[in-house]
Amino acid sequence: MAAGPNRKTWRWRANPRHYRCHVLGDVTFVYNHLSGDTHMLNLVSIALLNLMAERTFTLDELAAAFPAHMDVSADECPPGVVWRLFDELDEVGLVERSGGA
Amino acid sequence: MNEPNEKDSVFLEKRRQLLKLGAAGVPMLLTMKASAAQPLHSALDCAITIPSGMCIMVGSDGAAWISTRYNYDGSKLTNGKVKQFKSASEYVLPAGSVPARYRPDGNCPTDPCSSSGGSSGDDDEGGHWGHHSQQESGFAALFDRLTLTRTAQADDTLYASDWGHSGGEGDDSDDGSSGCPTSGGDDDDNHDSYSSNHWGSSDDNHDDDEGGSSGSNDTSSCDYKIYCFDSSTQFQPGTFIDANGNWNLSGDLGLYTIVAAKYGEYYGTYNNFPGVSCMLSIMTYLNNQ
Amino acid sequence: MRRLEDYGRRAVRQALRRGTLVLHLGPFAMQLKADSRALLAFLLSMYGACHATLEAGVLADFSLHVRAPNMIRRFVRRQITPDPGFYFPTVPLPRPMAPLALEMGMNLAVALQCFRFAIYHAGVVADERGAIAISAFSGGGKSTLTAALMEEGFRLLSDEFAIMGLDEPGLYPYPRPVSLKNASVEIVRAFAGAEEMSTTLTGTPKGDIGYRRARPHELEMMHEPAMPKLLLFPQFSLDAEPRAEKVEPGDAVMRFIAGSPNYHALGEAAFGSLMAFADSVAAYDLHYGNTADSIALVKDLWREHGS
Amino acid sequence: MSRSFLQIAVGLAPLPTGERLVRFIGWGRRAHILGQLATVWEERADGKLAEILANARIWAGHDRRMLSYEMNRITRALMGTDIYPVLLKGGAYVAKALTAGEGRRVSDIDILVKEDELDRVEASLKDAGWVADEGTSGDYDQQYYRAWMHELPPLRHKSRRTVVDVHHRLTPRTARLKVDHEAMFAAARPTADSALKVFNPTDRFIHAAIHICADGAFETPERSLIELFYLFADLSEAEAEGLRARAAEVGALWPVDHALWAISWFFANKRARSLCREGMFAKAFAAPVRWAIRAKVAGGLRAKAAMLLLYPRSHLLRMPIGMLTVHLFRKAVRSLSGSQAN
Repeated sequence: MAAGPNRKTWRWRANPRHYRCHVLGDVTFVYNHLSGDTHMLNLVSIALLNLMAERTFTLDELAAAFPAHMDVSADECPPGVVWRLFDELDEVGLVERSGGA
Repeated sequence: MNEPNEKDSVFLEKRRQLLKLGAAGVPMLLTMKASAAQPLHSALDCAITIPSGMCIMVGSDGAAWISTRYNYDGSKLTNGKVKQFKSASEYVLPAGSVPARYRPDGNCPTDPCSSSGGSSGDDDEGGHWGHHSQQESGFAALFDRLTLTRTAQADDTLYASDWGHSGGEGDDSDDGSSGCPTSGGDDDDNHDSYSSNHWGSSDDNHDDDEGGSSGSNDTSSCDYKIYCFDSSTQFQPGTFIDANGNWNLSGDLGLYTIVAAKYGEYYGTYNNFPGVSCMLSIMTYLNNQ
Repeated sequence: MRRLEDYGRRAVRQALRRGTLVLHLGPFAMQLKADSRALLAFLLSMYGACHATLEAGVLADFSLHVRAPNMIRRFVRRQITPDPGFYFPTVPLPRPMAPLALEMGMNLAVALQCFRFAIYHAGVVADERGAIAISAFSGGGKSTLTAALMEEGFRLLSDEFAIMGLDEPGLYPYPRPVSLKNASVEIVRAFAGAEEMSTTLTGTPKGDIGYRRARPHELEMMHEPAMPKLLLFPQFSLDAEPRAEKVEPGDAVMRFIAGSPNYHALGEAAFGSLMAFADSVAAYDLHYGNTADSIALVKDLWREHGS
Repeated sequence: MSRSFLQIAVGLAPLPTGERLVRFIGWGRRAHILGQLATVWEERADGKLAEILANARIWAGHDRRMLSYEMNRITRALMGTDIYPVLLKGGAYVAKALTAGEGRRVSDIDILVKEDELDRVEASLKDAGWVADEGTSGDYDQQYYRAWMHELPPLRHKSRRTVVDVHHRLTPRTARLKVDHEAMFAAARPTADSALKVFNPTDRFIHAAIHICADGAFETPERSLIELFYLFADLSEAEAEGLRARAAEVGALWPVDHALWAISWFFANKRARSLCREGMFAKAFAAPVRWAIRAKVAGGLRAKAAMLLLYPRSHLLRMPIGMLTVHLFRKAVRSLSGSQAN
């Protein structure tokens, strides 16, 4: 389920002012100021959130950049997986659109 | 954020494992919420015991009759049997009480249904109050009054009987009449009469079981469907609630849960419908979530 | 402040009828109204040492009107309100079960209307070293273990709720009677003594219910929070070999939140205190088959983590 | 209850003490307005009162967060479309940080869209996880809402369980009161940080008056009166001067007159009273309605009678009499929202 439509040209980012993290072992608890919800992120999803906090991405750029950020090969981290991960962050309002017509 | 060293091989291996799970569709993010599905709260973990021999007859309009005294043999329903069931029923719920999936589908293998459809049930019993073409039904005024009475009663409870001081709150002179006549005492009486005045008292039918004759030219009825519980059955309605607090009701126990909840909604606990207390504690809990 | 037992029975009865009886329990003032002999007897017996006021004009956090079969009217009102806001906790039960209605009502009031604290479903006991929270997550004997630890030098903070501060993880006392079901009633009666127990209510929707009274020193210390050190998830199963298994802190937090009626409503302050709590406790699953085993396990863990 | 409690509630009169304070707080609790009391009184309170008000403030904070997050999610769901709904009522108060929105308890969010956008809005929201609410997913309710009401059937989000009401008019098609919602839509302004708009202050007051005086919201009179009071207080002198003219222009003069009367009466508000004098209450029903409002606010048994007057009245305004009986009945019968879940 998506939180809304998406386009290849839209740029996305995570805004660290909108959440607060706390690491407990292998998981990171993230408090979302906008929704008031607490999320539990594993090592993969927190890595994506952290990457998106660095700069803005289109979906394609994100799929291209994430494997290297994770230190794995592109085969191990295909675009479909990245997009679904993105959808999970989008669904709970942890990422926001930042430009791109 | 103190992220662990990303070159750490154990750490990397964990990420790889998780990525594989992610590729298999496992969510990588969980949103924490208090889960109503866990029988965590004392209000949720009560159980209902359905008495043995209880049957629920559902009309095509969603009305329901509930009886523990009708011996249903599972054979095809006829208008005579329907009539007998109605007179044997201890509890009645009005049209619209039971969701569509529990209602008879109206597909009669042997026709007569399609022609007699709407008229077979609602012209004699007065049980079908919610018929769509209410103008003809003659009950329109009654609905009106009934609804308003319910509204006013409920409202009265809020304003009059919560915390005894209510009478004194009109302590200013701007309202004309002084102290509201709302003592706790007659409150109870009001409620009692309320409960017995409306919706008809089916107890009068007590001994009428034999009354309805199932005549020989009795036509079959597919405007009704009967569900029975042969032996006494215990279950926890709280288990029907999912993690989001939604009801996921299915099967005969789902129907029973709906009927018990409806009963509580209409009548409170006055008549001790089996399980109504349990339903009400659950509903109270959920409504406060 | 005077204790309930310091007032005469007649004064208590009148205040209860008028609805001016207020129990002061830990951080909460609970206004009670009822007209029930069973309830009056229960209150005097189980809450005798509790601080109470009888005069009108005392503010309370919660108002509980125990009117056995009739309380359900308010449920109907739900239909005409556009706001799911506030309802008096109401539990429809036959008159002789008024004590159960009172106890459930006092639980519901806190669970549903308290937002000054984060509430989690757990029993809590403490000594001078800190507090042990006993989660109800797996339904494995929280109350029995809580009552048992009371005999082992711990004071009762609460049988039903871990009441946690906002932005700080201190646990606050709400020392009400410990609620015991079915077989546990006799187990606790055996070690606590019959004079510490209520009469047993039979045939309630939850089976047989008995209560173990909170003790005077626990009521005296009801304003003293304790810092959590240990979080336990008891899992009773008959004849189980006793063992304690460490629980990952992330898993422990996840289970703990699932037992909270108000965490989602409190925002960042509850996140802050819960994370501080997670950093300060060690969490264990406890498997055991009898009360003696469970106490031995807890004593071992407390030697390691209570400091 | 009384005028004096309402005046204390908004800070026009000092907080009582002793038993009267206990009654006042009990009143506020039953009326679901402790949050509003907290915004006025928490800083000046101590002891148990401060704790009770803090509790209410934290609780209301949750509703406020929910509202702003729902705005965020609706904006997200409509991203890429050229649809910019108007936030109504509580949502607008929060978006504009108005006093009327502080401490207010809410359960759902209301938006207004243009009629020809309705299908696209519904489709977008459904794509983003909203579904027909369980309580109204039956054929009857769906049909009823679509045919007669001024909104889509309520949509509930699958995982968040929050409800959005999508309106395309401010009064039902069937209502005798014909409000020119298009004129009000045209005057709406964008908000700072979402794609949503809000009415201008005058129209915001007018809509609250319609909703409260003509649309059945008077079931919660204390909340409604406090809301009107704050919205009215937020109007500049010029806006207040132009209020009745604008109300006449959009066809909402009588609810606005009733609202002005209520503000002048319950809060002893001179500005509202001076506007009242401009001419009102010629209509025959005005006096009984005023009685009913007063009685409803006063509570007790008279409130019961008042409801008999107000409740069908608000419905009569919304739909033809033939529809009325069926709907009232259905409404009474309609379940516990959950029990008819799919």
